[in-house]
Amino acid sequence: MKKLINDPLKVADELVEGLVDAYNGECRYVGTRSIVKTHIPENKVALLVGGGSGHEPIYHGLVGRNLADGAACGDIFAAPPPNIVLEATEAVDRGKGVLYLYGNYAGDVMNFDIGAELADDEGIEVRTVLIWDDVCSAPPAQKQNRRGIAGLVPIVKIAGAASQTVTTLAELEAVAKKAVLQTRSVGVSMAPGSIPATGKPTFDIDPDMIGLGMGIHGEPGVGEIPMAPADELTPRMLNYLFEDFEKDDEVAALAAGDEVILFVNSLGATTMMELLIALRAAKKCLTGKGIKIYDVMVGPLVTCQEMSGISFSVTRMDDELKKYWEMPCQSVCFSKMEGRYGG
Amino acid sequence: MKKLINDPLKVADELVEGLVDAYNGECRYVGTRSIVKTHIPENKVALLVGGGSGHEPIYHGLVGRNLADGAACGDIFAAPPPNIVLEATEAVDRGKGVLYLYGNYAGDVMNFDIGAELADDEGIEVRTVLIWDDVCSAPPAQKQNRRGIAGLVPIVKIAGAASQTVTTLAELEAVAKKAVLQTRSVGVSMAPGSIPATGKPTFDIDPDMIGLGMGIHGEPGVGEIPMAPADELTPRMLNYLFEDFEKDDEVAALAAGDEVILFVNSLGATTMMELLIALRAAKKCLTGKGIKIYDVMVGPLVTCQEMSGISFSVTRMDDELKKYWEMPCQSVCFSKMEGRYGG
Amino acid sequence: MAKESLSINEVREMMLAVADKIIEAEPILTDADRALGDGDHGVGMERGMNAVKEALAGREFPTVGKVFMGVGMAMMSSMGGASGALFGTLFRAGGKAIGDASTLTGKELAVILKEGTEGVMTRGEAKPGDKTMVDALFPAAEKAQEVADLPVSEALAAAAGAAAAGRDASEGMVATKGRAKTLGENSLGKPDAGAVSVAIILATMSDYASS
Amino acid sequence: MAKESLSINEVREMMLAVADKIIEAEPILTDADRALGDGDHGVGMERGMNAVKEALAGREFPTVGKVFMGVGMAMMSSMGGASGALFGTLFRAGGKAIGDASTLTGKELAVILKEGTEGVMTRGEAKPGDKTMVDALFPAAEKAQEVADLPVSEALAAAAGAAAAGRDASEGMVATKGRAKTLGENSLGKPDAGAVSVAIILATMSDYASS
Ligand SMILES: Nc1ncnc2c1ncn2[C@@H]1O[C@H](COP(=O)(O)OP(=O)(O)O)[C@@H](O)[C@H]1O
Ligand SMILES: Nc1ncnc2c1ncn2[C@@H]1O[C@H](COP(=O)(O)OP(=O)(O)O)[C@@H](O)[C@H]1O
Ligand SMILES: [Mg+2]
Ligand SMILES: [Mg+2]
Ligand SMILES: [Mg+2]
Ligand SMILES: [Mg+2]
Repeated sequence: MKKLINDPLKVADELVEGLVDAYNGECRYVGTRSIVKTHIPENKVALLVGGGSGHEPIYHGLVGRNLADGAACGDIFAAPPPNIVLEATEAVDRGKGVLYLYGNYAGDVMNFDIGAELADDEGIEVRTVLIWDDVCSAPPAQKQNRRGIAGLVPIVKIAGAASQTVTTLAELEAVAKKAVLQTRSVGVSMAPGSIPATGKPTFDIDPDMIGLGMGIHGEPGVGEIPMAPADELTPRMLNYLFEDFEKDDEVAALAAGDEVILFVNSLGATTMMELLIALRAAKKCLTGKGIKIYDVMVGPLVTCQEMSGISFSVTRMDDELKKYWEMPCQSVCFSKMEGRYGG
Repeated sequence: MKKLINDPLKVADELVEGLVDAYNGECRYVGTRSIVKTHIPENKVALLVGGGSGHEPIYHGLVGRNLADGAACGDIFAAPPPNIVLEATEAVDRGKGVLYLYGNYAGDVMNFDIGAELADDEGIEVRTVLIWDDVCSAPPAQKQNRRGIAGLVPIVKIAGAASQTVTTLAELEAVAKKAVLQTRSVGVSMAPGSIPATGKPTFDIDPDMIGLGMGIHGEPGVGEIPMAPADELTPRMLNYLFEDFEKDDEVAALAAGDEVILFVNSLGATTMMELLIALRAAKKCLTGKGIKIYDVMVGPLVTCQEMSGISFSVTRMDDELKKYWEMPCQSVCFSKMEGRYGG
Repeated sequence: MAKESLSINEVREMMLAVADKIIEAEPILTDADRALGDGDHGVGMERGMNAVKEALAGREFPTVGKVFMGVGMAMMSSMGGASGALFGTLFRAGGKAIGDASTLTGKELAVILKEGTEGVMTRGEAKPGDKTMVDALFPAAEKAQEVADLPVSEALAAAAGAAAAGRDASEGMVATKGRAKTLGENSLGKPDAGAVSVAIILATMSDYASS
Repeated sequence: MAKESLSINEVREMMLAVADKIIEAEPILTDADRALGDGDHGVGMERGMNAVKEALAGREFPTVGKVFMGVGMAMMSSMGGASGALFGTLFRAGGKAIGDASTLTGKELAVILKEGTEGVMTRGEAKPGDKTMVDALFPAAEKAQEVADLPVSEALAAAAGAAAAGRDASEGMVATKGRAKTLGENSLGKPDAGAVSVAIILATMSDYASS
């Protein structure tokens, strides 16, 4: 595995520096390892994201216009320590409080919670919304135990737009919670990524098998199955999403007439070609059920180094979520102008 | 190599179908294998891109708002045949002529030229601007022999914006030519991609060596060198760009005060982490010479399946090019709202 | 026993045999293009020859030229890439040049190869020595002129021999056209993929004609 | 010869020895976390222990508690991840609990492990049997209460023995916390990475105290 890096133990610091360079003046490096927007208006309710590095362009690439105000960046696959969370919190706070919005991993929860306690000591109000979209990591009744995977991107997009228009932290929290509740994801993995510092693959898998429901670090899902063609695997994967909406008492089943954002993500080495072929199969499957595709996202946005794998995320839209979805946004991770592609 | 596909011989057709699905109604599938915008205004000077598939999200992902009007899509790594070029040409033409803007490969030139001859038979005016940004593929005096690599993206972005405002094909041609003249790229490759139909790697390389100046299909560059750290390799690569601007009689040397778009591209498996680390090194190198980074692009936009490698592209801006750069654009490949990331 | 000429239907069958042979040779062509190009020549030729089979199978043609033009059209519109345009041009230009001939003799063969090769050279701007398919085509075309009066089976055998020699000679050339041109000296020692295809096509035509 | 107590400086030296030992064990910790987690535990602990070395080397501390709190702070602010928060809490809470003690005896050890383990369990919401570092910590803390009156070298040896047994017992547990929880039955047969770290830490402390 040839990696174009310098010191393997410094990749997280250097990549965040590079990210700030990519923002070319509109974000700055703050404290130990955070990235924060240069201009955050007074009185804005702040949105802070974050998590381990190594999943680029998330999480830190979600900082931007009508997106997150800042990101607390951990080392490779490691939650950011509390002091980093605190530094980022202080830098984004404009007196209206800060929403922490991040993926549900034990390490992140503990570190962000300690960070929130430290922020509280300084009089900064913090609320937390956890993202737990991976349906294969726990049954609907225990969804608060699930991992956060690719669904994070549409959720942060929506919350970022909302953070521009709401006037209180509670309102932002409510929008984020709604987006989380309506977002579900399912993934498969075909080959592992590696940790730059060790060069070791994050897991082992048979050359003919794929991990169904595997997490974005290679955490096991519902089991290994033989590699299958895209048109066979896609409906099988989507079925986990349909079943989950159906079995979860807190949300309605996905039904004809529903409108969804469909996000097809690559974990790294899986090519855009494959994403598009799978997208085609997913669209057939969804529209076959009368579900309308409101908008599409596709690309390697939530990655795990050179891990190979794909996930489907679905966010069910209502008028409020659509309003926030339609706001343009711009970041290294995801940009969107008003309207779509035509004109 | 596990690839999530169906029939390996049908990947090009299916990925273009998926691409049309990604455009969710704003592009349509035309003829044998083209993608064309659903709404192209009357009297618009048309911009057509295209080339072999397998490099997703380019070339076909560059169709969109203030970008290309259509793309003629070839099979994997194969130029589109003339009939496809003709079908796409007919579909984008609005009576003002069509600019063909694509990478300089023998196969593409021959097939697009035959397509242009067929279009001419039907009374459609076509002009062609070739992209030849890869400085390692021929000396400055023979730049028309060079390959087109990642520089294609900023060039098409600029031409796409111009195609919205110009009134004649000649004007569009002039803008595209200027963007080409000011754009230079240099790449390295660390590991090959593979052709889905054969499963075979496109080239072989020693585990400790990298191909300096290699093309996006693995065509040889200036030679193999030992793998090096990012901070060492980056200035070495950028030097090829500086030297090229200097040695080329048609353009001025890159000098302090010049403003450039810097584009750091991954050929596929090279992670965003690596791109950002290299970007950091590139920014240091450029600003060290007093060159101003006007804007930054970063990501896996010009790929060759799971090939590993990176390229730097530089486009020197002037007021005209800036005007087109600042126009927002939206496609599966590259989106940009007005302004940058702040606010 | 030397065959003086081939009928329209024999030409059609011969080209079907060529299609099968090229499809069979996909791995060889892939390897040749992997070494010097982007590795897709085998798949491209296979795709082209599948289109050729569809265009020729169970069809009737009014002239020999139309058979070759059908081959060219099928290749040109299915393959793409450098070789789609060039092999398409080769067979379209060659087929067109023999007008309404209803048999293939050594004379038609000479015209096809001459005009086809010229078409390829005009389109691709390659000359002999550039390490392209022209290095197999050009000597085959020259040889075909020399032996135009021989029975078609012998003419084909001679042309095929010249193409094979040309292919072998391409090993010693430095590429200046196509994707291999940036290899410089490193392109030495391997034959050009397109030249390998040309040699297989002519060898299969010759085999058909002499069996 | 049994050592009754350790001085502030000996505690500092002991924790420097721990740091070296954990850094040395990086591959073992990496492999343990690769099997059940995301494979970064070794690198994380190494990062934490490098920070510990920086925090302790050549410094003077007013109390034993401050040494442990320094260890905790260094780990918490350098490591991140679950283990950064938890090991940070372990040493911070443990160190804080012994007030201004100026030696480490079996009594202080018992307090440190009890309060530290409680802190870890509150923060991580894991109980014994969940297959986490708690499965090495909890029995070590219990054992330390029992042997609080013994010389510190013996108390540490006993606690280290309990931690090692706890680590071994974690092999037979099904994970319910941390990244390994989704493995279910598949988490059987391998020890928890954090428990491995705890066992190494206590073993190294014990080795230092009895040498
Ligand atoms: N300009 C040219 N003139 C003649 N032949 C060419 C030229 N460019 C390429 N070729 C031929 O095409 C072959 C490669 O074909 P193929 O791999 O199918 O197309 P591509 O180069 O587009 O991938 C080369 O081996 C060479 O024989
Ligand atoms: N909730 C928890 N309670 C106690 N220990 C935990 C908990 N979650 C994780 N751990 C411990 O942390 C270890 C993993 O640490 P590490 O790999 O450094 O962090 P991460 O899980 O964030 O990658 C596990 O082996 C386990 O011992
Ligand atoms: Mg981790
Ligand atoms: Mg090709
Ligand atoms: Mg080729
Ligand atoms: Mg871990």
